[in-house]
Amino acid sequence: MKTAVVVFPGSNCEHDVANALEAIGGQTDLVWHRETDLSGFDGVVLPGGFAHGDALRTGAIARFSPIMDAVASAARAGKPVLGICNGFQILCEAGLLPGALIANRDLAFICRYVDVEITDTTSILTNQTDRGQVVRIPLNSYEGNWVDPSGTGRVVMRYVNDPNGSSGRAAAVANEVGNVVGIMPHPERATDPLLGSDQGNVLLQGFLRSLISV
Amino acid sequence: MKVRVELTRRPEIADPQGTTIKRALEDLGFKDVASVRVDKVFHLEIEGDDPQLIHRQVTEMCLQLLANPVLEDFEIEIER
Amino acid sequence: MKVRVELTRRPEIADPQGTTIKRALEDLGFKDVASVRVDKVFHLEIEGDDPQLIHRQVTEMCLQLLANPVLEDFEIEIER
Amino acid sequence: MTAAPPVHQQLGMTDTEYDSVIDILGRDPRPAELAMYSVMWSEHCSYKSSRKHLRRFPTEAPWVVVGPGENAGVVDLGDGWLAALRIESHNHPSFVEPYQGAATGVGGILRDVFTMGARPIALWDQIRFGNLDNPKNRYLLNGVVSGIAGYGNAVGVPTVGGEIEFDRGYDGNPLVNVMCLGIMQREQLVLGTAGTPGTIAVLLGNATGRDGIGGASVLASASFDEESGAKRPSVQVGDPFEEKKLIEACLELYDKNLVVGVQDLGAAGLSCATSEPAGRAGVGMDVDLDRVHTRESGMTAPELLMSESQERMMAFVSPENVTEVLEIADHWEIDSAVVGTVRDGGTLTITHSGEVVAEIPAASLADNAPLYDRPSARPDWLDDVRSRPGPDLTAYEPARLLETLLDDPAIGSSEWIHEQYDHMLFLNTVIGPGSDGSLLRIRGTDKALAVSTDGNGRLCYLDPRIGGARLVYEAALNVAVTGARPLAVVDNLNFGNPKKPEVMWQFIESVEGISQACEALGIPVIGGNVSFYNETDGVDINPTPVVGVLGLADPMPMNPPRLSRAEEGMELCMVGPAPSGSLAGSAVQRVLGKRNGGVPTAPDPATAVRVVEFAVELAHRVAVLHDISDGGLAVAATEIAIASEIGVTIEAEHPFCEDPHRFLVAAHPGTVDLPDDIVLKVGVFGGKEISINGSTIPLDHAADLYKNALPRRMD
Ligand SMILES: Nc1ncnc2c1ncn2[C@@H]1O[C@H](COP(=O)(O)OP(=O)(O)O)[C@@H](O)[C@H]1O
Ligand SMILES: [Mg+2]
Repeated sequence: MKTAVVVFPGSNCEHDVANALEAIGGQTDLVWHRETDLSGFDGVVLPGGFAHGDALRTGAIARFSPIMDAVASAARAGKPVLGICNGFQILCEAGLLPGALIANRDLAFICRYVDVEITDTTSILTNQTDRGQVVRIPLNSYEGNWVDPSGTGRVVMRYVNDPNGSSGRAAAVANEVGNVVGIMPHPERATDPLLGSDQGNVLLQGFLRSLISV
Repeated sequence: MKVRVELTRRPEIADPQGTTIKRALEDLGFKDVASVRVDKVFHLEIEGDDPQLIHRQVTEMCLQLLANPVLEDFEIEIER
Repeated sequence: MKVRVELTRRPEIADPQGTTIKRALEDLGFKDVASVRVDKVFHLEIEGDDPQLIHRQVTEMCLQLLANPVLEDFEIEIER
Repeated sequence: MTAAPPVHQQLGMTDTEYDSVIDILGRDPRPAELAMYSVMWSEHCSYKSSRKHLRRFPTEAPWVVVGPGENAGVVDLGDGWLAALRIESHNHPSFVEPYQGAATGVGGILRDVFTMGARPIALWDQIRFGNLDNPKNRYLLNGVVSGIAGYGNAVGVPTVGGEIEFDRGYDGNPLVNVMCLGIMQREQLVLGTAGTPGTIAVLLGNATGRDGIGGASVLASASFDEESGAKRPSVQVGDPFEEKKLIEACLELYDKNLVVGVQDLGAAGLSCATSEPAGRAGVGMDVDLDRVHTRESGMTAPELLMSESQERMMAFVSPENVTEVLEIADHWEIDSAVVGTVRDGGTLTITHSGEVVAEIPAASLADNAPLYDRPSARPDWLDDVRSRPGPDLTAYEPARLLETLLDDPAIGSSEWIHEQYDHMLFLNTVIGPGSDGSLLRIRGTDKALAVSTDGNGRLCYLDPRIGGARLVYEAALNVAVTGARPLAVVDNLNFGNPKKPEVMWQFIESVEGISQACEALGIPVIGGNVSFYNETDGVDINPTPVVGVLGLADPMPMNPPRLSRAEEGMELCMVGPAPSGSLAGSAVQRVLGKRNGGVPTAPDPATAVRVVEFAVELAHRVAVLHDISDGGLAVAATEIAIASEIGVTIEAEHPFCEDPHRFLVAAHPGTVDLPDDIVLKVGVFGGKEISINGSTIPLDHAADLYKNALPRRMD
């Protein structure tokens, strides 16, 4: 069971995610965005960061990276595809998730712990949690404000207190099937009590679990 | 040729920047400001001299990359 | 009244965003793009109907808040 | 209609300096040559007014690998690990354009660190403004913080701490200093040398434009006045995305051992990046400016040589490795160009459109730089200032004073600032912003690095020597309370106009104070930066030296002390000398609207060293340690109470006194033995109130004031 962590120019959370997944028994490879084949992997993570410097719109340019066709077919094949922060933004730009992410309501970058409530346990991220369960994980974004005029997005996690104006207080969104999930806060940053919280592990465990079930 | 592309944010999409700037203007004493919207403009220089062709090209650029249909509409203006 | 204010970045000031977008357009096969610059436009709605007065007000807004004289010049257009 | 001054004067060069250029060359300089000398001999690049005095700093210790003079200082952490540290000021650019000024400051300090071979792992910001009731200062604070966030977050290096201060003196001249820490394996260390003849110079990164032309000599080395607007066109724009790619590309070059040396392009751009490495290696170089990739057309040789376009690096590569280096640049999607070849003999020969535009002794730009011993004199106003009586606090209720202090934007929580910074990336931040020093673990080892950066303009105004020394002790103690032993110091000396004897005196005294404290603690100065001409319309800022202290915890405490770990029933003890009651330069004096005055308490080196060592040792076995600084014991204890969400009852003399090298310990009675000659019991935790000598304030009210001190002024 192996997970591809895709690295775009400007990504910066790739090692943090990989380390966090490995620490709970996952196997990961970093895959450069110019690659075109993900067939050897059981799941994909698009990590946080500032792909292409967020020029134009977050994720707008990354979405055209050669690797993205492979990400799309992995998603179609029902493999788990997880976008964290910038990864979430890329998935929206790529049309693999509905909606888009715009600037935070208060136009300021937000880096702090937030309480997030599980609203749907059938996604690749939330399958190890209970409905209503609250986890404390760090938010770290400027464009974390999710808008979804289509109204088709499935909110699987929502902020207890709205930090950024995200519609429906959405913190994590899934496609209908639930195998593609974008989450704005960083589960990988809450994986060690020494750093403040390990409540992100239950989410990453959910992701690893879902690798097997497909 | 010089081409100007303006993206206009869809009315149903929130505009945090516009809202913030409106508030800031009010704080500065500009009380008559009813609304502020902030949009993006691209100035492109493109080789070639066939306006139709260039218009088609730029439309493509907008559909593919420059504009996000969820958020904004685009308007192309060939300047010369 | 509707007023549009367009900010244009001074030519000598670097525009990393424009450069990155140009690169991206080239990668997408749009090879004829010679240059890309990203600018900002504000659409303001302002109470009142005296164009001169409004023009003066908006100029003030630009000097005080909207424009950054260090990086950009501004152009005001009263739409109606 | 007066004739324009001669070019060398327009470039900020004195007639004597111009003459020595003629002596060196034996002829009149060509335009490009004059441009190079003018930037390299600017105050900013040549340290001509400060060099003589910086020699006073102690710079040696067995663990120093690279001392002052290189791009960053480097120390040995054991087991093959090295740490690189550097601090840099971007005061003037940040006044002209706060966002870009601060952003490019971050970009520059990062390059200083990864030029050494290290991966940058953390940033700190040291920022000072006039009071926030002035909208201009709110605009500057906003711009600077957004600029640091905008660049630091995007480049992917966490900003894990800093310091902020407000004083009318910074109204026309804010201070923006940024510090960067990097780590590396010993083999990765690279120096700024051009290597041996035949070595190829490869320019990596951004295209060169007219950014910051003359920036080095004009922006950073001339005072501000009404016309500073005229200097605006040379504002530089940062590109964190380019820098991120540059970092990854350079680190790969180091991993694969493909470079002989590296030099970043900062102030003085290509002039510096060619002449300095050549000078250091005692070689010459042929440089072809036509090879330089440019952003704008028609740039002249002087412009190309003076441009301060950001995110550029010069790599020196043996011929056989050039292809691979260019491939790696390609992989990371950055531009690269072979621009020069290292030659025998010391001559730097620069050609442009086939013509020789400069032919000069490479070393002369650095080695023959002017050296000034400017006159210094103790300010005649100092005695009056020092004889001002301190505030009489008997007239005030302690709790009311505490409220005023907690509501002060410099003392209240820095959340509004540091929550705009990614301070968690890389998952090393064990203790981040909001307490004392920051503590960063080094993965795959038991080690952790602690850093604190401190300054205090008001104290240094009253006594630059005592002030300078106290900064070092405070930063050392901030590091010690996390369990780390102080290892090394970097300094950033922000002062006024060095042509004024009082300013020179303040400078020399500060250097003396910093040096004495470093000697007492046995820690060397491994690098620094000097920023002069911080004056507006003839008014100088308070002398504001800033220090950063790096400490090593080996091993890191299993469960390091935290402000949030105080519990019901814990005793609060103060470690250090009993407070004298002096309020000279204190926060209380300031928030009461009293003029800065009095004689600050001098540190006691022997006690300071003992206190620091004791803190390091305690950090491995107690729940809470907190150093006492602005607002004294009262504020320090309240910060613990707020973080731990529990009340505290304080019974102590002089709760607002800020005497040096003192800290607080919270522990359950009888669980730790504390030597009673330097320990005083001052309180106990419990309840939901903060009570100082019988005067009380509800905890949640205190927390509210503390958390909103900045937001209520900024939002
Ligand atoms: N400008 C800033 N940016 C980031 N963190 C800051 C800033 N100012 C203060 N802090 C953080 O707030 C805490 C207290 O700062 P300071 O009052 O300088 O502490 P001390 O008085 O112990 O030196 C420190 O952890 C520091 O890192
Ligand atoms: Mg402290």
